Amino acid sequence: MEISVFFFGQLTDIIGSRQVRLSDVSDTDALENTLKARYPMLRQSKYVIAVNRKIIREKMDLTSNAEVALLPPFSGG
Amino acid sequence: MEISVFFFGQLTDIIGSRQVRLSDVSDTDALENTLKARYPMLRQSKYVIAVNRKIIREKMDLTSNAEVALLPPFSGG
Amino acid sequence: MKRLNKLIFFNQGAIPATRIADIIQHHGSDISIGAYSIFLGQVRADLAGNDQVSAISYTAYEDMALEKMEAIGDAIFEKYAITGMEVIHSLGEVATGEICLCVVLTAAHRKAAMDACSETVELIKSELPIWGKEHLTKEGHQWKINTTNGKHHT
Amino acid sequence: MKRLNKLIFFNQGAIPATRIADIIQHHGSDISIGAYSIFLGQVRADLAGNDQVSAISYTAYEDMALEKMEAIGDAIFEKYAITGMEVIHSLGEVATGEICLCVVLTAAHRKAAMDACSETVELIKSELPIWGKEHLTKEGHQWKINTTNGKHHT
Repeated sequence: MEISVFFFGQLTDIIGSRQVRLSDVSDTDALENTLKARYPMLRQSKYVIAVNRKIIREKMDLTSNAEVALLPPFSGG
Repeated sequence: MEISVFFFGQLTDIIGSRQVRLSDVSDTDALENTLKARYPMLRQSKYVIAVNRKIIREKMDLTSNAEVALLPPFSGG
Repeated sequence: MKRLNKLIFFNQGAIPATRIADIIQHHGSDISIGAYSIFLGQVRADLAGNDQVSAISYTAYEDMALEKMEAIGDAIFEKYAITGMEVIHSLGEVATGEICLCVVLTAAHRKAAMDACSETVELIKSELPIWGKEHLTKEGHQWKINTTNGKHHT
Repeated sequence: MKRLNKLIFFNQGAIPATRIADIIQHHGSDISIGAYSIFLGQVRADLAGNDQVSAISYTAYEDMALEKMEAIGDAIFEKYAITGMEVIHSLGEVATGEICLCVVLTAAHRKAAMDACSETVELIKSELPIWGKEHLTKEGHQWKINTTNGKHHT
């Protein structure tokens, strides 16, 4: 199973890209661990995770068509 | 001594004019008494008196170049 | 903050939307502005018994209104960290659906602009010697009544 | 109050003042409107150390922003007696002195329009997935930080 993860704002400076594809991540905890191992600076970053355009506060299982995004603090306006 | 008195808003309906000239009114109390005698409906009207474009709350002596106005409740905007 | 310009302008008849765009455009050069709070009053087809308001004719004691607006401006510039204030009020007839009042406040930050705008609108309605004569659809007129809480009239 | 239109529009680059005039003009036909409360955000030349902001580039998670704006609209229409809401937010680069946000609330009465406008602006800044990258005059960039009290940023 492959998951597309989208990055926004200052996270794109860390990741160097707006989108990353990950395999073998069955839930959001596994996804975070994989990302933090690959991009250590993510450990110091403030963000929330959105699954299917809704911010989640607890671990969530991921299906292959899930739209996952890491959102740093909003600064519109 | 002649004084020009200006009327605004609903008071112009009662007075039938925007301006009236009065003689022998040495202060604002005399002016009000003269006006109320001439225009009895003024007794039922809400208004404040402005002398030289400042609202006065107490009797004020009038000089011949005074700009006197009777102002009903404001309703701009 | 020194003010160089007149604060209130009287406009014969309805205020065109393009006039508001012009005000915004001419502030565009000021890179210290971060926020505009704008209030527009529009003539509403209020019910009056079984009749309805079709237009409002405004008259003002203009010289006194200009002086009083200066005093309001002094108080608002003193109280809030604003950079600019501009008020346009209609005189003469304004039909329903047309704009009769435009209040623009500019500031570095939004809270000052919004609070100052709200207070300026209240003061314009309660303290400026301006009167609205409401023309009714069927016949005659009535005199507009302002409330201070904003519940009954804009 | 049933809403038929989209609440937020993204605009590539700065929002022209004429766009705001167009919004006002197209509400002119609604004779139940008595008040417009309009907020405009303009890019400010903020200091950044010994450098200065020259422009902001906005990006958004657009699909999520559209959905979230609908939820904000539902809450505001539920809470206040308003008749309309329209929001325009810039995407891409907006230079200092240019407008990046336009929020228009219409209502019969001024208090509902003003309170709803103020709350909508706060929610746009705190809940919409939009990010501002501040370009500096000398070199590089920094990421814009929003505060909720309006003290530090518009």
